[in-house]
Formats: sequence, C-alpha cells, structure tokens
Amino acid sequence: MLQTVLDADPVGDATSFRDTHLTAYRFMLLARMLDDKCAGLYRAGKIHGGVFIGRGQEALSVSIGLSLKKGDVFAPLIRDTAGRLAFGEPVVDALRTYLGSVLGPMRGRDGNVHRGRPKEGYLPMVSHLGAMVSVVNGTLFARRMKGVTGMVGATCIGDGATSTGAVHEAINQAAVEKLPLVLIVADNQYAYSTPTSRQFACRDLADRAAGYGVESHSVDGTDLSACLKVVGDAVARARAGRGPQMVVATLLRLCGHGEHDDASYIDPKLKASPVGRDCLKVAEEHLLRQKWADATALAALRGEIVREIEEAVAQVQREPTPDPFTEDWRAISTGHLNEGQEK
Amino acid sequence: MLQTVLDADPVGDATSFRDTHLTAYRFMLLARMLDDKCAGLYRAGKIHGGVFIGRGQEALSVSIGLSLKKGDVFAPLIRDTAGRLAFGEPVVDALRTYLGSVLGPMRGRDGNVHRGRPKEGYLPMVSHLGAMVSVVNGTLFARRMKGVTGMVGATCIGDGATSTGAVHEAINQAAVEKLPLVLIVADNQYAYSTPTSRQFACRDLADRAAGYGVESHSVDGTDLSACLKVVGDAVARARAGRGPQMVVATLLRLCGHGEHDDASYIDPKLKASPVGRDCLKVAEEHLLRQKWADATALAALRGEIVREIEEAVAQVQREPTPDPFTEDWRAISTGHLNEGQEK
Amino acid sequence: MSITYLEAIREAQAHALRDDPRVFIYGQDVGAFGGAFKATKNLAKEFPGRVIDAPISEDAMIGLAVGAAIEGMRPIIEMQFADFSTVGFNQIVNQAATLFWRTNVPCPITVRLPFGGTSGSGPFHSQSLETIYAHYPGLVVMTPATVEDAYSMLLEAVAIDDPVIFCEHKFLYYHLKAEKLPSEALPVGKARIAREGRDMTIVAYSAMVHEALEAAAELVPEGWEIEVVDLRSVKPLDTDTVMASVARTGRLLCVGEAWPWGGVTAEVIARVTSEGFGLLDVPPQRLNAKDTPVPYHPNLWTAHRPTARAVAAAARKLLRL
Amino acid sequence: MSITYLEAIREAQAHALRDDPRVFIYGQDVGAFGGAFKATKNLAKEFPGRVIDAPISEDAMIGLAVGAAIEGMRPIIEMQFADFSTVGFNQIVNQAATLFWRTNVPCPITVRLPFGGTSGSGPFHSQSLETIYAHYPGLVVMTPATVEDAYSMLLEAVAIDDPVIFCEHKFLYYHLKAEKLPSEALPVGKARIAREGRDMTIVAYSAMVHEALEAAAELVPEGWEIEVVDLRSVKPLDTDTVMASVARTGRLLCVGEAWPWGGVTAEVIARVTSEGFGLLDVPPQRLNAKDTPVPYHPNLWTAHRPTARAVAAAARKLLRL
Ligand SMILES: Cc1ncc(C[n+]2csc(CCOP(=O)(O)OP(=O)(O)O)c2C)c(N)n1
Ligand SMILES: Cc1ncc(C[n+]2csc(CCOP(=O)(O)OP(=O)(O)O)c2C)c(N)n1
Ligand SMILES: [Mg+2]
Ligand SMILES: [Mg+2]
Repeated sequence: MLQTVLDADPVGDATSFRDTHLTAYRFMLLARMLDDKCAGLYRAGKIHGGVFIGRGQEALSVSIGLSLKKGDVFAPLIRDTAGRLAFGEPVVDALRTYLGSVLGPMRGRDGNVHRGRPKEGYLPMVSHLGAMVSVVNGTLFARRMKGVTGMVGATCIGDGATSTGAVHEAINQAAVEKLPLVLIVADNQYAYSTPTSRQFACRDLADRAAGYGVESHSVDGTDLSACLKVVGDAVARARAGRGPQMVVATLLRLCGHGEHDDASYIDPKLKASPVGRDCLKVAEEHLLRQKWADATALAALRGEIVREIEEAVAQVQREPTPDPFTEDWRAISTGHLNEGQEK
Repeated sequence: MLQTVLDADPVGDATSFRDTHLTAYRFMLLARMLDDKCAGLYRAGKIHGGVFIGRGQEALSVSIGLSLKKGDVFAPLIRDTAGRLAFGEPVVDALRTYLGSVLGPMRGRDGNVHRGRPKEGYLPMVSHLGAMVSVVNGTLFARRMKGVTGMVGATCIGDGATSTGAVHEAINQAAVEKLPLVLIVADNQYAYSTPTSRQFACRDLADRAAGYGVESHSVDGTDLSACLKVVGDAVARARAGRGPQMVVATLLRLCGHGEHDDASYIDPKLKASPVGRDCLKVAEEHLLRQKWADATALAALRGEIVREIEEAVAQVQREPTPDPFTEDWRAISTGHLNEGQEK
Repeated sequence: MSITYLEAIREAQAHALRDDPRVFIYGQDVGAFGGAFKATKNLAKEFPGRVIDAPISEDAMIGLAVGAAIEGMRPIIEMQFADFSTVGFNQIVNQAATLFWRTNVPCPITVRLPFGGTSGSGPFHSQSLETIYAHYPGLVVMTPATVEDAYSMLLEAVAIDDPVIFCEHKFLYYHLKAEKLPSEALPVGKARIAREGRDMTIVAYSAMVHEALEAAAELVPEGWEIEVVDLRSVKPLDTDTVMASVARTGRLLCVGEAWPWGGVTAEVIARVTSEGFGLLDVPPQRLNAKDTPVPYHPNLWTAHRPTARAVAAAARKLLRL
Repeated sequence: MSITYLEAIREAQAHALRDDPRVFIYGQDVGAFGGAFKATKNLAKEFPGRVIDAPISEDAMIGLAVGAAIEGMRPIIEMQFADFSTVGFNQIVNQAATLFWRTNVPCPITVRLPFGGTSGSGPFHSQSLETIYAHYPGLVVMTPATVEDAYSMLLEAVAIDDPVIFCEHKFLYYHLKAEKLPSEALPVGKARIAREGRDMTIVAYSAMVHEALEAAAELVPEGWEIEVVDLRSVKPLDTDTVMASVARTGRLLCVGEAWPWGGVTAEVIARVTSEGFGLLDVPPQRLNAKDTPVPYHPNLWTAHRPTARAVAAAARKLLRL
C-alpha cells in the first residue's frame, strides 16, 4: 500500500530518520520494480512508443518526492518514477499512461512519462527539455500573488538539459523573482549517448549557481542518506524564503536512454567507479547495516510490491483504451471557438 | 581619414601605447560625432525607423575594434559605432544603411545598426538579442575545420541580452568547442528601461563565466586605458588558444535606448557616480594630462571629423535609394527555387 | 473624447486588471516605463505589483504565464515586438497550446503581439506571424482591425479560458481613432461586414481592412460596390460570414499583409472553394506581401505590402473577369 | 541489395561528406552513436572530425551552422525530432532565412527534420512542421516520399546555396525500401506523377503519398483511375504539374498529414483555384490531420492522421460529386 506524502524531516530524531529511510527505500524499490515491469511490457510489445526508466536515479528522485508536501509543486522529468510515487502518484497512473487507459490522467492522449495532474501541483512534462522550469516558476509566482506562503516548487533536469536556453532563462527568472524553486540537476554523465565532456566545459555544474545568484548544493546521487539530507535542506531553504536552490547530484544512468537503447556507449570505467554504484543496493545495504530491516523483511516487501504491481497491471489492462469515435477532438476549451476541417 | 585596422598591442612600448590611445580617441570621437549626426538626421525626419547610438560605450567598443585584426570576425551590437569604425567600417556604410542608399552594404533592405559584410568577417546583427553569438561560433568552427589558426571572433551583448537562452547556449557551445570567442558584455545598467536589478540576481555578470568554464575579465568601461588593456588581453588569450574569453565592462548608457527615448528613468545617482562618467571625456582628459595632445590638436581633430562626416552625409544623400520596380524580390539565391504570388 | 487603437488596448488592460484580480501583465519594460509602445502606461502605478517587468527571456516569460494560468491566474504577456515571439515560440505552441487538450486544465493566457509593418522598421520589427500560430491546434488568434475591436476583443481574450495570440497592428496604434469605447461587441469567432457591397467581396483582417476599405472607396466612382469582410479573428475563422458574402457578390479577393505561402488568404480560399465552389462566378484571388523579408526602406516597404492602390488594382482585374 | 529510406539518407550524407570537404554534420548524438535513428551510423568513424555531437542547444546548433555557412561550409544539422526545431526556430527563420536577402551572402545549410507521426510517439515526437517553415521567405522545404528522393533530394539540399528544411518522415524510415539508389533525379521544385489516372488528382507529399497510392489502388476495382501527384518539395511548390494533372482529371483532393489550418493543402487549393479555376469540374477538397495535437494512443493516432481508408472515402465522395 502506498503511503501519502510525508512531512519529511530527514534531520529529525532517530525514529523519524529510520522511518524516512524505510519509506524512501520502499518507494525506490517500488519505482525500480514498476520501471522494470514497464520495460518488460515494452519488450513484450504491450507498450507503444518508448519506455524511460530511472534506474540509478531512485535515491535522488525519491528524496524530492519525500521533501515536498501537499500544496507544493512538482514537475518531474523522465527518470523520476520514484519521486512521482513519493509525491503521491498512484502506481496505476503510470501504467494507465503507458498503456493508454482512458481512465488515466492523460486519457491516452499523451503517454509514458508525460503525465501529471496540474490541479494537484503535479505538472506533466512536455518533451522539450528545460521547458518545465519556467512553468514551475509561474505556479510559484501565481501563488505568491494569491498570498500563499511556505510552498516550494521542485523540478528536475539532466546534465544534457542544462545546455538549453530554456533552463538558463528560467533559473535567472526564478532568481530575479526570488521564487522558492528547487532545481534538481541529475548529472548522470550522459545525455542519451553524449558524455558530459561534449555537453559542458565547467568543472562542475554547481558552478552555474553563482552566475544566477542562487544557492547550490552538491550531493552524491548514489547515496540515499545524503540525498535525503541535501535535497531536504534545499527544499527547506527555499521554503524559508532563501530564494531558488540548485542541487547538483552526481550519479550514473544505469540503463539505456530509453528501453530501446542498450547503452553500449557507457564508459566501463564509470560503471566500475563509485559514481556507478546502484543507489538501491547502497540503500539496501545501509538498511541492513543499520539493522533497520533484515533480509526477511526485505523479501516480504519485495513480494508485496510484486503483488501490488501485478494487480495494477491486471486492472489497467482491463480498462478501456480511447475510442476515436467518441473522442472529443477539440483542442480549445471554449467550445464554439474550435474549428477544423470537419464540423 | 580613416586608418585601417591596427595590429594593436596595447601593452607594447611607450610610443605605440600613445599612438594606440590617439587612434582610439579618434575613433571614439568619430563615433560620437557620427552617432550625434545620425540622431540629428533622425530628429530632422531624414532617417526612418530608429537611431541607436553608443554614447558612453565608445571606450569599450573601440577597444574591441582595435584589438581585432583583418581576418578576425566581429559581430557588433547596437552600441558599437566606435568598434565598427575601428574594425574598418567606412563612415559611409553607417550613413548608407541609415539613409537606405542602394550603394550601402544592406541596399536599403535592412537599416540602422543592422549592417555588416559577412564575407569580410563583419557580421550584420539580427535584432533578436543573443542570436549572433552562436553565429560567431560557427565562423570560428568553420575556420578551424579549414585549418585557419590564430584568429578570434568577438561579439558584444548588453546586460539585458545575458538573460536570453541564445546567449547561454552559445557561450556553452563555445566552451565545449574551445573556440576563440571573445564575448564582451556591456553592463550599462539598463536594458531599455529595465534596471539590472530586474534582469539578474548575481553579484556580477562576471560570475557567469565559471559556470561555463571560460575565463573572465572585468573592466571599468568608462576608462579607455583599462578597456584597451583588458579587451586586448582577452583577445590575445583567445588568439593564443585559451578558449572563450568573457569581458564584463561596467558603464552607463548615456543616452536613450534609441533616439526616440528620453531615458528619463535613469537613476540620477548612477549618472552622478563613477559609472556614469563619459568615457570620451575621461579619454580626452587622459590625453591632455599625458600631453599626448593639446587643446589645439583636439580642436583640429574635431574640425577634421566634422568635415569628414558632413562630406559623407552630403555624398550619401545624393546616392540612389532603392527602386521597387527594379528591385530583385527574391529571398532564395538559387533563382529557379524562388516562388511567390507574382511570377 | 477620442481614443486611439493603442489607448483602447491600454484601456482594455486597465479594465481587466480592475475587474479581475487574476489578471496581471508581464513583459519587458511594461512596468514603470509603460511598455515600448506605452500600451501599459501608468498601469504599474495604478495596479501595484500586477504589471511586472520581465527579463529578456521570451521563453521563460511564456512558461511563467502557463504556470500562472494553471494556478488560475489570467496573465497577459506583452512581447515587445511580435518578431521576438519566435524565441518564445516553443512555449506557446507546445506548452500553452497543448495544455488543455492533454490535461483538461485550461490555459487562459493572452500573448500580445505588436505586429505588422510600419515604415522604416525592417525585417525584424515588422513581421506578421498570425499564420504560424493559427496553424497549431489549441490557440485562438485574434487580429482586430478597429479601435472598438482592439478593446472588446482584448477583454474577451483575457476572459476566455484558452490561450490567445492577440495580434495588434503597430501601424494602427496611433493612426486609428474612435469616438468612444464600445459597450457591446460581436463575439470572437464572428467576422464583420465592414462595408456592404454587391459586386465583389474583399476578405481582410487587421490593417489590411483599411487598405481594402480605401480601395473600395476608390472604386465607387467607377461604379463598383465592394463588400469588405473583416475577419476579426483568423482562428477561428468565420467561414460562414465569408461564404454568405461571396454568395451575394460571386467574387472573392483575399488580402493579407503576411507572406504569401500558406497563410490566412490561402485558408480562406481553400474553405470557400471547397465548401462554396458554386458561389464563385470567377476565380478567387489573393493578395499578400511579397515572399521576402520585410524591407527597411519606405520605397521597398510600400511595394512589399498590399496597399489600397494594389488592392484596388487587383479588384479591378477581378471585376473585369 | 535493398535499401531503406533511412539508409538512403545515411548514404546521401556519406556521399556528400566524401565528395565535398565543406560538408559536416552537427547534431545531438550524431557522432559515435550514429544518431537517434542511426541516420549517421558509422559516419563519424569514416569521416573523423566531421560528424560532431552537439550539446542540447538547438538555437546554438543552427546559429553555428549559419556562421559556418558564411565561411563557405555546407553544414547538415540533424534535429533529433522535428518537434525540437521549435527551440531553434528563431535562428532558422530569422537568421538563416534572411541572410542571403539581406547581405547577398548565401546560406547553404541543411536542417534535417525527422518528422511525422508514428504509432505511440505522441504530441511532441510526431509533428509535421513543413508549414511554419514554408511560410517564411528564404527557405526551401523538401518532403521526399520515396527512397530515391530521400537520397537525391538530400544530395541536392546540400548542394544548393540556400537553407533547406529537409523533412524526412520517420514512418518511412524502415518501412520503405528500394532496390538501389538512383543516379538521376527530377530537380527540386518539380513534382512527380506517382501514379497516372484520369478521374481525379490526389496531391500529396511525404508519407501521405503512400496513403494516396493505397487509396488509388483500392479504388481501381470500383472502376476509378486516380492520378497521384507527389509534390516532393512544398516550397517551391510545383503548381504547374498540379494544374496539368487537374486539367486532365477535373477533380482535386489534397492530402496532408499536418494540421488543417493554412498548410500545404490550403496553399495548393488556393493556387489551383485562383490560377486554374476552370480546370475543376467539382469543388476541390482537402484532407488533413485533425486540429488537435498528435495523440499518443494508436487508436487515436490512426484516426487523427489521414489514412488510405480516409483518403479513399474522401475520394469516393469527390468522385460522386
Ligand atoms: C529541446 C530538446 N532537444 C532534444 C531532445 C531529445 N532528447 C530527449 S532526452 C535527451 C537527453 C537528455 O539528457 P539529460 O538531460 O542528461 O537527461 P537524462 O536522459 O540523462 O536523464 C535528448 C537529447 C529533447 N527532448 N528536447
Ligand atoms: C529576443 C529579443 N527580445 C526583445 C528585444 C527588444 N529589445 C531590443 S534592445 C532591448 C534592450 C537591450 O538591453 P541590453 O542587452 O542591456 O543592451 P543595451 O541596449 O543596454 O545596450 C530589448 C528588450 C530584442 N531585440 N530581442
Ligand atoms: Mg543525463
Ligand atoms: Mg544594457
């Protein structure tokens, strides 16, 4: 069963510390297994288009989801299954979007990672990299105008997306407006096949922050404890009114760009280095070492998650897919302003 | 008479140091007076559209023009009359473009500051701020491919243009490709009416450089000696293969955004502060103090420039303006691929 | 009292700001300065905190508007010139235009585009971009030709739940005057008969309506009565009104200031001929700008765009068919 | 040997790189990886230093190409998907497209846009953007429908001195095969009669040519001979060939995969009706995608775009008029 969004305080007392880790681990595992399930469905030809998973990025991603509260804004990117779940997205929403169920938030109109529920502060990404950051700014800007305080907006980009003009304009905009934006940069060493050496020439993407006058935080993206702390702190700072926060996490994409990609171009040295650690394994070892869980408990958890996912898949596969004849083919919300070739 | 582009070595021996200053001052004065002439023609209704002048920016701008050699690339912006002249643009080219002479480089098709001669490494700006930087990159990229070495490409942007995505993408691109780009940022405190406080939130625009991994240099844009040295150094470094160089100059726009704008919004405190000094006056005082020139020589120079400009205006005003009936209305260079409503 | 097209735009914004706390304006120099064309003059003072200067970041400006719209606000974005909207293009066509269709959450933003040619403005301050926006699903594209429409359509643009590209013609800003602002208006989506006639229909929009009207007046002494249809919005495009007019006149000339390939004039002719072929007595014709960038020099500019003289010449040719 | 549309594009690039030292390729993942669709597979190895990975900076990618073109190079820019060209839009339409007209210096760049719908690709990986580019002066817009044209037109795109938007249809990448690459080709600007017929003309381009051909085949048993014109390039658009065909058939149906408002189909109809009104026996018709973003789910996608069935249905209706 999914837990609702936590009021996470990763630097609180010991019990809450343990609980946060356990919750985080559960979401990470759920995300990993849900991603794997989608990959399997894709290979079985059940999913059209592509499947994009977050293998290796779960620790970072879950930390965002857990640091946010109801009322915050979250605009995840492609590798944020864990963060989405932790923010409160039900497992079925992912499957419904991948499988095109009309009961899903995108109703078969948009697919895979392009899902969200804007009215719940959960923004569905467009594909154009970098384009979501200023949209998050807009939600924060609007809330401030409406007198809402204490909220934050978080969004994620990859090392590759840092090269887009859109990201630059948006960080600068957030800085000028001193918006409570938390921008998570997942430097996972590659943008599709392109290594960071062909993407930027600065020492570290964190060096960008000073140029905007925003605070920046670096973190080992393979280490759940570190991610919970650093992301949690960044969110807390934004919430406290210290303006935009940038978090740069270092990790390695442990999968292809999408499930069509065998990622054979990834440098084996990186895989063997600390950056190539699997954050899920690291988190698991941490749990075991801290004796917060034992092998039996983890096996039980795994079993529980398998069932949860299988049930969700079975349910969604029975759900209706869109019907072009009953579909409302209108892109404009004001009925009479629609037009088209067919009336 | 205009001098050709100098092989400027501002840190050379004393004579060349003095000569460089004298040459620079002459171009600055010429630019100031040419700008003023255009402003006058505009007010007299002889120039259509707008007039955009570089008052207050001559020291910085001339330093670029003088630091470049034949074979370099220069993409000036709106306030670069001095740099254009120093790079070798004849006075008539400015007037021909403003007055729409068909003998000018833009043949009446484009106007005012949108002029250049691409084949001579002198790129005509489009209006879209930031868009020229990557074009300069492209010229440098191409030359490197062709085996040309030792050249640089310089371009200018304002404080406002630093907020464009285009500039971000282009600096990063230059850094990744390690191109000999010199990007001059003229922080003249305003973008049209918008003060820098609404444009960026970093301490100093020079703080952007580290985020791209490029070298950066700050300079007092009101001080010709400093500009010659700092810009000259930056150009030399780029030429020597140290990759892109950023120069951030601090100054104040001593005019309206265009000649239609009375600039009443400019903070009087800024005008009274050192940043508000007129670089031309500062340079003049320097010449006199150094005894490189005396009042008589300067008056003679002024007279000479008046004559030069008046002659050029008289000449250009007699030149033909475009004739729509003989005009070649084709946007495509391959004749038969043009089409249109009228054949 | 007499009020210009530009003042009407300012008044509409003042009205919207006054009536609806969800409205705000965001754009370069729109605050204390009042905008490059003074379309927001004094509004920042009158509505503190709601008329806000933006950095030179068109992409982020539109993105911010979309985010604010999601939160229920009704932002008005001023582009300094329509030409610069190409830098915010992606956010307009892929973010704003798709939001409702994808999520069922409407996107009530208004993007004001000061557009169209004026003498001496050149290739980058003169463009007519209604076509590239109208081509995309999910956008409403308004092109008011009168002071009254500038006012009432801008109010409606802000009021409706969809993203509106509001094309306000810079040539009309100061030239066009009305006695007073309207209290009633045709709804958006309805074209207007700007002048009645029986011999030919000229379909136009924005500044070209006035060239068409002038051409129609020029043809009166020659015995011709020209009907002029002002489209008002190019998307939706009121085919019915156009066809009803063509049914009366049997002749159709479409005039647009945009480039010739695939614009409003092509769309109008395609609709009329596919849906009302039999109404036409002679081939439909169109008149657009030339297929080059908009030239700087006035000599070239007046030859590049359709003028009343060119419209009258095209009309005469068509009347003789 | 059999060669796909995609391989033809790869071969054309290899050919251009081999023959002309001024050619280089720049785009995301085009280097060692060989591109998202493998259109540049092995080229980086074969042509060291000339097939270069770009950062995710579409604006700067085009800007760089323009600068290189000024210096006499002939860059090919690969957009990963046509949809992402909206982020480089400004540099294409305002920098590349205006250069020659403004300065008399040509701008020989080729921008490859993998475009058009495929099943499951959704609103941001399926767009057909030929219209927004064709609308601007200064660009050539090619839309090859066959393996042979993909090859020869890409060679010509690189060879000509003007900026070319090369729309290569992703749906055709693997589906379409030919026996061998052509050594001769129609010049760009000439349309092709893809199938001869006497009863009706269907004008189409890119993937829609194949839907039209399939529809034509479907109508043979019903006794109809449909002529299919493949436009090949939509700008310039070969009105003469279209009109000659309509002169033979008297009936015109235009089919495009792009959105309905103001695209290729409108332009074709506007031209034929204004220049060849008398050739038409019945009203011209057109068939486009629906006026919404391109849907993700295959059920919706196949209803959104014109298919052979839809084309045949529209044709039947027109034949009955
Ligand atoms: C503007 C734009 N250009 C190109 C693409 C195609 N694209 C999709 S994901 C991707 C790589 C992204 O890399 P990165 O930002 O590092 O994120 P990661 O996949 O590594 O998580 C590219 C090039 C896109 N979506 N948007
Ligand atoms: C993309 C874009 N947006 C808006 C404009 C309109 N515009 C022209 S100049 C200018 C201000 C530029 O300020 P800055 O970059 O500081 O240069 P300065 O005028 O101070 O020299 C603006 C907003 C433009 N030319 N391009
Ligand atoms: Mg990455
Ligand atoms: Mg400035």
